[in-house]
Amino acid sequence: MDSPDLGKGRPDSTVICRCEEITLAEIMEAISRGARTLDAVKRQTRAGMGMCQGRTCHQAIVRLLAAAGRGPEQAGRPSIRPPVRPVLLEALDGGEGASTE
Amino acid sequence: MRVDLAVVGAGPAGLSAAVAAREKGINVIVIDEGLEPGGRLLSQVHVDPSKPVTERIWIGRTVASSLVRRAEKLGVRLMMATTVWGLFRSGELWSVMLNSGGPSEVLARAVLIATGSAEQPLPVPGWTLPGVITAGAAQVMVNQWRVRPGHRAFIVGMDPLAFATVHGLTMAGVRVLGIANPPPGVPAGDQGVPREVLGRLADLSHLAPSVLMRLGGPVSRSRAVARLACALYVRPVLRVWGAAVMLRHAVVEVEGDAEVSHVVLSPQRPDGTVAGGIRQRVPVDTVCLAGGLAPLTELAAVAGCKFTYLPELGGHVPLHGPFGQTTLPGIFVAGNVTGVESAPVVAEQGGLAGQAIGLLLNGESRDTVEAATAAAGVRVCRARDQASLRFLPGVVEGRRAMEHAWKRGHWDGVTAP
Amino acid sequence: MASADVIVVGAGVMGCSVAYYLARRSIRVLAIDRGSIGGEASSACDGYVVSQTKSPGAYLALALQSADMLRSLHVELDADVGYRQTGSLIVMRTESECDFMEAHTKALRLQGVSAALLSRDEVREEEPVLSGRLLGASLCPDDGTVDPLALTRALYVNATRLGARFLQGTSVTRVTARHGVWAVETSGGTYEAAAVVLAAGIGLPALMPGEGPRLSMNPLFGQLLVTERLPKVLRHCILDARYIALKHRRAGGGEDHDDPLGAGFGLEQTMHGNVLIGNTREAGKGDRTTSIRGVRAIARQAAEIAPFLRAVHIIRSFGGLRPYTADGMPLVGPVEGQPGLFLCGGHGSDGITLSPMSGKLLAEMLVSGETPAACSWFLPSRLSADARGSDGDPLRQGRKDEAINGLA
Amino acid sequence: MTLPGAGLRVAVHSLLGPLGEARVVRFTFDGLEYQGLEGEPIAAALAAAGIRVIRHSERFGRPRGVFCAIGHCYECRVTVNGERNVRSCLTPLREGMVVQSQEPIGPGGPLEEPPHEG
Repeated sequence: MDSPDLGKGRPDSTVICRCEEITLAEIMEAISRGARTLDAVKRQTRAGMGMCQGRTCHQAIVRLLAAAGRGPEQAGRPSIRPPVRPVLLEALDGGEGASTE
Repeated sequence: MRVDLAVVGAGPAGLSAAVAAREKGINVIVIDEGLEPGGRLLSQVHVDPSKPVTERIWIGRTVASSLVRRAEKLGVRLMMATTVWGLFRSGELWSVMLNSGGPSEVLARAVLIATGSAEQPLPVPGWTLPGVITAGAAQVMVNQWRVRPGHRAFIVGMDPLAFATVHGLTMAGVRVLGIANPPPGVPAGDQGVPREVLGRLADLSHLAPSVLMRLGGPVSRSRAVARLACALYVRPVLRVWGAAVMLRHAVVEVEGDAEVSHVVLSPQRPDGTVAGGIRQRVPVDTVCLAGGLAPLTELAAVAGCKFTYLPELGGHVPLHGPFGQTTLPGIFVAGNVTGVESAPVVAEQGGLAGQAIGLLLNGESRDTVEAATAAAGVRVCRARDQASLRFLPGVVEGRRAMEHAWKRGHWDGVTAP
Repeated sequence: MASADVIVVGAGVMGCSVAYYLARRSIRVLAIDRGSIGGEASSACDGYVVSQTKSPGAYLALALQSADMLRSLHVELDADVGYRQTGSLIVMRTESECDFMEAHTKALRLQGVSAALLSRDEVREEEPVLSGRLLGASLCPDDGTVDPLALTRALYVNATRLGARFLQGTSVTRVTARHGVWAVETSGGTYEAAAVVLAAGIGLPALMPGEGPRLSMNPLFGQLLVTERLPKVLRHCILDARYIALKHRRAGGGEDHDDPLGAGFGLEQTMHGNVLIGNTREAGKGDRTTSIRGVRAIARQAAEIAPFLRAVHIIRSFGGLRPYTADGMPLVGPVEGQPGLFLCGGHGSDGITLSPMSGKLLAEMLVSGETPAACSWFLPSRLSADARGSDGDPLRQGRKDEAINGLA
Repeated sequence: MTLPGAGLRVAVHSLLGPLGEARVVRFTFDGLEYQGLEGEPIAAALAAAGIRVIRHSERFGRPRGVFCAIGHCYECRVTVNGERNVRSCLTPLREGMVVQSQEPIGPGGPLEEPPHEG
């Protein structure tokens, strides 16, 4: 069961953002280049731009930012814009029953 | 469609709130994207041997069914399989935007956000392989879908949800080989540090008294003792429901081609670093990641609620007052969205918020509402004291800090439209 | 002690471009941004590189030159900036739009833009997913699209590769000249340089030092929707003639449209497969939160022009504040009477398209001390001339027309 | 009642009791026919049938399956009756459903038909 070439998986290539498949190395590069917030990391790497809009990965990125000296208080909250879940465009249009304004 | 109160989330908080608000005579709708009402209750089963015999087994679905029956009997409308994608102010009302085939929005005088929490990531190398699921997903699969995710499972991360998952999988006939720490390093936080883990096990000792009590009980009393115990503790001989509890090992990688085939374990030092020793490859077809929970606050954010950062409650949470009122008139929060706690506490919180919203919408004064909800407040605290599961060790301090933050912000005037 | 040869205030696409083209000339650059690289308008916009929305004149010439640069920029930046020569289609829904576009394309062709009108059937052939109800479209095969994030990032990375330094999360509070040296006071201390370039978008006027001309910048808020990734469904960038006609009419003093959102339709598929659907232009908005009215207005237009989008998932809305100057023309060049002070901003909705050429021209002007003829329409001094009230200036009348054209 | 699937269903459970009655329905996944229980999430029916690879990722083309099971992560998205990116964990199974895995796509690829004509 034991084997000497275990752990060959390089942690750097671990995917952090599962939707856009952004690796740890890519996020670390953005941070080393001065990205200090979730939004800055997102713009530099696309992490958090996919179908889940960062719901799954953002806490891991917050931890990486914190390790780089940025407290979660400043770094931790992504800008959230509607829709908070993917929605068909026809539902945005409001259809027949739309009554806002 | 126009209602008095729209509740987003049909979990223990949302359903309890809906019942309490409806009892005050107001018109309530509950919206949830799940296929049936109950939220996470539907997948929760706990055994607490420290409780009296009649209370030892706690089945979430039973709790959910009774809440749903009460809600339906009172005339609460339940709108399932419906996703809320936005929350916008619409004059004096709130537009709750829906993606269902039915109405595209609900106009409400008040909205209760009871969206619960989300599992946090544990990015182990290989965690994207099919067969790697979250601890919560494992419970949904075996307890709600009634489908085994595989035959041989390994759990990564040691927290209440992880041990509940060991139990749930075992009950469903899945062989759980072991439970170990996540890989050390930043993405997983301190969840991969054995001495931090050991300190937290105290909160779980009642769930598996025979083993964890012996270890976690005395150890929990001080951090220094925990550190010492961790240094002394070497051999992974503990078993919980047949699964090896590997306190000093980390899963450093998940292997597989098209799907999971092995986990790779490495021994750890007490500070979490991987010791040089021999690695083990354990053949498994299922890996469950227990990364902990954090409030799911997106809707409060898009509505425009102010937030405050309280790690004791799970991170950034909407600033809220004693009834769950937020910094926006008409928007309320209850349940895990305000801080992660177990279902019985959450249900009491929901009840309090629902009662308060009902009274406020009926035009009662703030003082009246405060007096009327005093008993509910006591019930919340009692539920917290008696909780079998405590997800966040500092939750009481966190709640207190929120009270202060609310008062400091002078938000007391905010109630309902 | 000098901190750098040149300090660039603002690290959006414009600041990054200026920094890159200065660094390429071996100038020591320090770029300072209150937020992060491309954190404002540069990351909240579409990526159209479209000439046929503009009217003939200096502005169009600048856009064409910049588009030419974008075609080959990936080589020198060693990065895929997402430039794709997709061609653009401006779709027409009414007879009056057709009339307008007929005249408009004729004028464009005189300046070398190969815009041609297509019949209804030809539109369906060129872009099968568009509604059959469109009356026609004008096609410009030379147009395209670029990825704003990738472009900003590539300019930034290459600037740093050539030695430029960037300070993020640092607010500039004051810019002053002291004994021939420029001092830039920031939240993180004071930095000095021989020259300063203000490239701070809507924040530019507040940074103008001393008694110089008062600038005004009128931000217009633009909201967009982004879809899930799709297989390649769109061949072109699609824009809406009604909106273009409206802009030109409004700039010429015509009646305001009844739509306060200024919603004009635009559609493009990015290099990642997402479709961007835009775009509102709302005045008087202070923050970047998107609104249900804006989102709905865009969705409605999209469903009408490209019906397949009804059944596509929208994953996010977003928006940015576009910096518009009083006359609609960008500010690229030295500030009169303030030696060593330069401006690069006010590009409205065309900042991404115009960034390579604007940065390059500014670097040329800064290094040579001369203002190329191509830049004369964009010099900040035109606003000083306004302040002095030189009404009789024939150039000024010409520029007014240019400015009108510039709004496209 | 014989339960559809590959022997992974938890028919009896010492705490939760027996599985409730549900109609067995047929559906296809990538052209092959399977059976599931009406109204259960598509993801449940796929899991019960032993199907774990639900799609391949866009950037690296790697296999993906169910991850969170409650609609948060969008990993289990599939094409259902022609609609792309539907969460299989929150979509109830119906008789005759056509479910397809999603393969990497990109605008660099061949021009395809639009997903839907509205």
